[in-house]
Amino acid sequence: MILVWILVLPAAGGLAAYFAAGSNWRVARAILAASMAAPLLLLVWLWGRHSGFSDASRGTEWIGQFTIAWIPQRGIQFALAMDGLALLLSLLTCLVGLVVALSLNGSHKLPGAYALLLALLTTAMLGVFLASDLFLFFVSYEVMLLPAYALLIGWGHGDTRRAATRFFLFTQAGGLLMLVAILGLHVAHYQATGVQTFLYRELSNTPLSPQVSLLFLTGFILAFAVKLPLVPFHTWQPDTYASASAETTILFSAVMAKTAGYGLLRFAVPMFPGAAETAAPGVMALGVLTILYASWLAYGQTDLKRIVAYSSAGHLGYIVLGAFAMNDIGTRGAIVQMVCHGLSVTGLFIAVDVIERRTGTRDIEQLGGLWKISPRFGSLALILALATLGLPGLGNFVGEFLILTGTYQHHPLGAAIAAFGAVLAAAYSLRIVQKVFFGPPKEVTETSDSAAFPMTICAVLIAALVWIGFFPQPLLDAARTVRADRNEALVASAGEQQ
Amino acid sequence: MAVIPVEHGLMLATVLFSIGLLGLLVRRNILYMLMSVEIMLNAAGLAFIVAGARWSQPDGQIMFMIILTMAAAEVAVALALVLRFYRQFQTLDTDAANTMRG
Amino acid sequence: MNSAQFTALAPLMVLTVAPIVVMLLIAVRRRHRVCLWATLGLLALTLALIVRGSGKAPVAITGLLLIDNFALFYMALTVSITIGVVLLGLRYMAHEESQPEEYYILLLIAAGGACAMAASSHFASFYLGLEILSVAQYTLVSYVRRDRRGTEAGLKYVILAAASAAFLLFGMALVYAELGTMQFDALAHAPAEQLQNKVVLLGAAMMFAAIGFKLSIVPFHLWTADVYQGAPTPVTAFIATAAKAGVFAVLVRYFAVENSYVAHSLHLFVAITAAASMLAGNALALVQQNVKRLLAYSSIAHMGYLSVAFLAGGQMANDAVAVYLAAYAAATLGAFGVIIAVAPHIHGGEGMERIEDYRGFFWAQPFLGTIFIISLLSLMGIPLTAGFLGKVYVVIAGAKDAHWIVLGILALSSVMGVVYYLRLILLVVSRPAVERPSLVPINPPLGAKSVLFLASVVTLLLGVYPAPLLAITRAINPF
Amino acid sequence: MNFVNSLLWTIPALPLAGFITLALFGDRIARRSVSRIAVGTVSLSALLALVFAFRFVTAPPEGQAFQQALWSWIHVGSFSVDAALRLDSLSMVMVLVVTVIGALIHLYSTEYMADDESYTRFFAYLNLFVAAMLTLVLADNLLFLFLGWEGVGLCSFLLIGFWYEDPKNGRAAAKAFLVTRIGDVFMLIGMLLLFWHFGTLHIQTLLGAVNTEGHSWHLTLAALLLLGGAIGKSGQVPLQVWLPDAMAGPTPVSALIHAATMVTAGVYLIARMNPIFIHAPGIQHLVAVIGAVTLLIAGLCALAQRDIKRVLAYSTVSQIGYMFLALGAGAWSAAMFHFFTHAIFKALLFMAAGAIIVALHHEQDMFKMGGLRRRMPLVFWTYLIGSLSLAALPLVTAGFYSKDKILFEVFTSEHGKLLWAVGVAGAFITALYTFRMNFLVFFGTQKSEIHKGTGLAMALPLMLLAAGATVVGFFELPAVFGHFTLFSSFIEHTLPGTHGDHASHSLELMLMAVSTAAVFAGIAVAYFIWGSAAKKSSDVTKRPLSRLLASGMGFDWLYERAIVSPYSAGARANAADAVNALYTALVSGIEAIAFSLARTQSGRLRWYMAAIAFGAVVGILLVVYA
Repeated sequence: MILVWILVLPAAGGLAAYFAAGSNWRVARAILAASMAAPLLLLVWLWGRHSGFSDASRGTEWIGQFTIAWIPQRGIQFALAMDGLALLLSLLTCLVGLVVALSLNGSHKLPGAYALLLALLTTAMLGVFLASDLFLFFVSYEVMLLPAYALLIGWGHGDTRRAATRFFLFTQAGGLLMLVAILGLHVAHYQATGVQTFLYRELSNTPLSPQVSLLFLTGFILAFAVKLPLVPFHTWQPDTYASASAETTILFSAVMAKTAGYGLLRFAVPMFPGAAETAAPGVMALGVLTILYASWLAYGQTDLKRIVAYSSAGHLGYIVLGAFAMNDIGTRGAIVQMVCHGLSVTGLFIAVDVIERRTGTRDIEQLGGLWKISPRFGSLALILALATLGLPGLGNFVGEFLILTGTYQHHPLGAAIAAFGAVLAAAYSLRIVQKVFFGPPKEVTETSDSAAFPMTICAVLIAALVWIGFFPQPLLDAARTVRADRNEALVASAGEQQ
Repeated sequence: MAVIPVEHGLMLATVLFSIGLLGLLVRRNILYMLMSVEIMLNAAGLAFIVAGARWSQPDGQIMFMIILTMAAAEVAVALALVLRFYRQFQTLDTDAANTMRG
Repeated sequence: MNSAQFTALAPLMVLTVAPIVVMLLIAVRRRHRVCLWATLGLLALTLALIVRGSGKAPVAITGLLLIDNFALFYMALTVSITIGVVLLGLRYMAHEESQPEEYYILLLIAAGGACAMAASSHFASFYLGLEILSVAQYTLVSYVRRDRRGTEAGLKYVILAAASAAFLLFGMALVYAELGTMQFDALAHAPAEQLQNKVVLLGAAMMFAAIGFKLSIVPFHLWTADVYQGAPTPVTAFIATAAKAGVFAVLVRYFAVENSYVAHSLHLFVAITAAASMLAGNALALVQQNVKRLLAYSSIAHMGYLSVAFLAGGQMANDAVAVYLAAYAAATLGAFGVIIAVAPHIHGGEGMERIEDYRGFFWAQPFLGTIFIISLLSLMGIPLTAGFLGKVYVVIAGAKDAHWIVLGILALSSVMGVVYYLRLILLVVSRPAVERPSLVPINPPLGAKSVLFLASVVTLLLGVYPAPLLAITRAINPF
Repeated sequence: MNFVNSLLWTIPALPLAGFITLALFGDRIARRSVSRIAVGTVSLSALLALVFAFRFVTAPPEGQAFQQALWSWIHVGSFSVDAALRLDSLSMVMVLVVTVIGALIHLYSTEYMADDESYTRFFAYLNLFVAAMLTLVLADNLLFLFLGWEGVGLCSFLLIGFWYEDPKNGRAAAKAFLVTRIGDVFMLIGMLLLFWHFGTLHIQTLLGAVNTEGHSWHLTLAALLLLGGAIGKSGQVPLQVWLPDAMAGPTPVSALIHAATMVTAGVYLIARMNPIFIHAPGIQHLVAVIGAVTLLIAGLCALAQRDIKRVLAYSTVSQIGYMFLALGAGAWSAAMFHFFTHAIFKALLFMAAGAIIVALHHEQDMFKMGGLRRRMPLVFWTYLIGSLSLAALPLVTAGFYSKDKILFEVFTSEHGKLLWAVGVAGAFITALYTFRMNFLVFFGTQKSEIHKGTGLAMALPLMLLAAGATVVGFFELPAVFGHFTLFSSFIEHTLPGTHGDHASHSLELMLMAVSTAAVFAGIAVAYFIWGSAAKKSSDVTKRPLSRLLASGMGFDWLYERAIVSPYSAGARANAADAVNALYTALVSGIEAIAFSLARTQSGRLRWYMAAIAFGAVVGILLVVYA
């Protein structure tokens, strides 16, 4: 039941904020923030209460489950379940939701509706992370689109229509293919066992021919490749991020993109282990291509948001590697990477927003010398840039390193090429630092060192990243999927047979 | 009375049907098109009678009568529309009736 | 005729008498309101009798009609849609035509035809139902006398429909010539050895072509847009929904039989036309600027999706078609209902036909705008709307026999669909640049409002909690 | 006693604490306290290091190493890495150099940077650097080492770009970071390889496994990859290009990071992982060749520089080349000894140069200096001592003993003759550019005004290091001079011994004579060219060869053309992303199809009928014949 509360609270808070916003904006924001903080605390409590993480002998288990019938005729259930992976990503969602809620200042048009949509998006994303019924998962995954689209259209700037429509289309195209795969799996399971169900634990035991299995896997992968995004399905992303409002961009990049990584780790790879092994070289090649190509594109941009957008794509390319590394190290590395990227990209977009608000531009060619004006802000942004380029001591390194380690086991060449992404990431990260913060100060509209609140948030995020960088073990212990162990066992036995 | 083989009857019906269809495709005058449709319908009716004869059932002939009735109803509506069409378009050429397209 | 048969047949009988009643009422005194209420009352009575009749089903009435829960479901669907169309269109028809009363007669006749078709088990009853429906439709399409486009549409429709009827009849004759019976059952279960000389298959193919015409499946679809555009909008709504339901009832019952050799032979044809419909329908809608034509093309695509369901056969086809049709009907009624509602008030009655007219619609008409958006989302197939459920069922049906290519086309063509629905939604919610005629506040009559509201509620309910409807689809399974 | 051992963690933690304090509360602390915190923490570390060194000698720890596990870092399945420290004799040398020279440079900086507005920031970075460097040398596993490795890279970046308002500095900083990062990636891949092959990243376990396994292609590859990391960090050919540009940072930084400590991390890495290289003889030989090539190229480049710091930078590259040469020849302790002496005299040279630069108001062009011998006697003498040590003047300088040890052991190693010849040529060039620099700066006529004298905080380190540059040479005397091996016997607790010990004394003397001759020849030639006042002003940079040398042998030019320009120009040209074209084409294709389909909706009845007939025919064919 507690999972239902976690799922529903943000939406309920959003609704309350919508009605409160008419009379008093501050109250509305407080409600919204509370509705994000409450599930956050619940999750932390769950984490703390669950002792199974640090005890390796106990294996992995569900922290919580909730099931009621939804559409019994097809065995569809409103089934929620949480393991370490879901816990961490839910935690990230609520945290980012809280950050977003706190950073609202009521200056947007229709602030109530804005808050409501942000909350609905949060709830939909939580639905994705908590669903253990594939139908429910898909519904959440697709329903995410609606508030996301509305946020883009209603509160974006620039050519929102084009960007939003592209975003919608790409995601729909992938989503529908995944729908076909999910339903196909459902039917195949029914035909094999006579049981109608969408519970993925059941479905993952469906006997499938290799071809069909590969076909279904392709459906899943395409959906996630769009959302993540992987090259060449990435073209929607920079435009979308660039035209979205700051809060929307944060939710998109920090959490929504993770739904794809989550899907890969939770569904795609564990449900079709054999096919995943077949597909791994191709998918990983795309992952590597994404890492390199997106980083290269990031280097050529002048809009800060687009740089961060491409950088985000580049870093999420690692997640594909981790997921398809088919070993525990890679999987857990991918989870850590998702969490850390979520934190660092949140910070980066906050920083970009601060820069834009204070100088009126995001064009790095017009910026310069911000360090002089605000050394504190410069330091924070610098650390975030360092996190992006994967400096040891910050959480992102732990994730990327583990992913590369995991990948190396079966795909040494892929890991080696992907590792050079670190050089390219350094190239664009340092370019930002150099162009924006170094150099002689240029004219800016406002020069006071006053962005205290966003800077505090950044500082907290950085503290978390540093903590993870040096003491990642609690996170690593929690970063396990119930499936991951089984998967490793499978791969191991496959290896023995050869 | 020599029995007409079913195949022959059906063949004739098919030929008639094709003639009707061809008329529909090549004629532009709405009246001729209506006539072509009638030929097609009657070809179907003929086929029914032949089929009924094969099985020595009255069903084929009943179908023919139903067809006749419905065709009459159809033609009644169609002719009314033809009249209105002529009033509004000043022609019976169906190719003129292409104000809606795309 | 025993009492069970009577109870089962009662709805059809009421529906048959209804046009005569209304005709007589008009003869007594030409009053729009009286006709309206009489029509509604009779339709409501029919609906009640359908519900009552479900207790007695299944009942076969001679060899011609089989009234079972399956037939009753499609009859109920048709009658409900007709009620909706009546309520939505009353102001429109009164505005368009000085003598709108006969419109109700024709609607009742058409509904009766569709219902008869749904219950038919014999070629004759099917043909009769189809023709009754069609003849009423020709007239309905060109009901507005001064409208040139109505005439043009009606004329095209009459010629093409008659020609397609000829195809149907000829096909039936061939089947009859070979099988010696005109029961659909015999065709559906014809054993393979009876099909050696292929005449039955030839007949079945011709019948299917004619049915394809009715359903506007590619390449028999060309009339659709012209008729949708030319007809009075309430009639368009009727043609788009109720007229399809009866045809689908027969299709599902007799052509979606599992292990049927005839159905099996049709599969490739169905698959190809389905794929063509999905692709062409969506592509055509993509570049369309007229709302009615756009919805016409989108309906072609939807019929393509439905044909996929059909490929599965058996219970899956039954479930999928029932769910999809219900969802599609609710959404289509909602969308057309909005177009109907604004028509009498805009552009001196011409209505808003260009999609550009809908810019900022939501902000001027929040109620209608919301309905419109919900309907479009459902047509798009977004989760938590009925359209999504329909799509899920269709895909499940398609997956049953592993029609992956068709399903792939379905998924990708749906994306094309998203483009134009989304474009329309975007226009609806965007802020208008200048004052426009569409921005005058419109207050549709209560009846229309409640129909629209109901359509949206059904759309959302089916999306969120469809279990009750699904229980019904299980109950009506004819197999 | 165990209590002292358990204080090992404070050696890196103290400077780190200093960094954290300065970073978080820097703007609320007075300047005096800033320098106290910064200098104090590093000095304390140095003190502790000395205590440990003392204990190392008097009460050698078990296994010849102090160990301390700090916390469990990353444990995932079979992958397991802890944050743990290990102090053996090799680390000890490094720690001493880092902390002691670090402390001196901190002290020096309090005066050098006194007028800078970002005083606090400077010391924060400097403290962070010391902490990271200590982590690097103390880490007991490769990943923890890598943390320090990247940490020092970061500090190097921050300090090179310290005066960020000049975009040139920022570019130099980024260049340094990126070029070294290329090496780092190789090292990272090497770590992955080692982990999957040996199942651990713990250095001692790993090296034990290496020795058991012996020769294999895995090891060869691993050695190559680690070498990649080392040449990046240590500025060896072909990744040497960043180091001369790194002189954009403040001079104390050049002294500490880009001369004494960080750049020798590559040497440390190779020495630390020596069994891998020993079992990969081909790669070890490659190390020697790279060292030889580097020392020659960098020495030549140093000849043509005008900027005093760039001369010293090239000289650093060249001297590290000697260390690589030694490593490659298996002269492990010689390499470390040269590192040791080089750290001292190069830090001295840089700091003395810094004193000149400050005095001349940030003038770095040697051709605008001159005659400073009289005006700045202290600087002159200390600089001269450093220069002599660099040029390896026999008997009295530390540089002589270390360089001579390298040359001797290279000569006696396998295939060492040619490498030795290169080394001797390098010695000649070293003497040449060193005295070119001396003559230009200190002799001749004075060309610039002196703005500021040298204070105590700067003078004290100079004097201490000058003393060191002479004395430390006696820690290790060659066999002919009494065979005193304090340094090598200390370091050989960790590193393998040398092979040249049993060579004949006459050979040793002869070799020494040859290199001595080279040094004197170099000094003499320098005097003839730049010693006389008349020729001093002649600018040689106009000649093509000089231009080539001045530009660093065209490496920058090549990389710019071959890599940097294509990459960045390509990125700019592709800013709109070519993949978009794919989708644009798709969309226009679909639209074209849609429009042609729309044309079929001609509105003509006959055409519609034809379509139906066509459909029916196709349908019939499909159903009946398919």
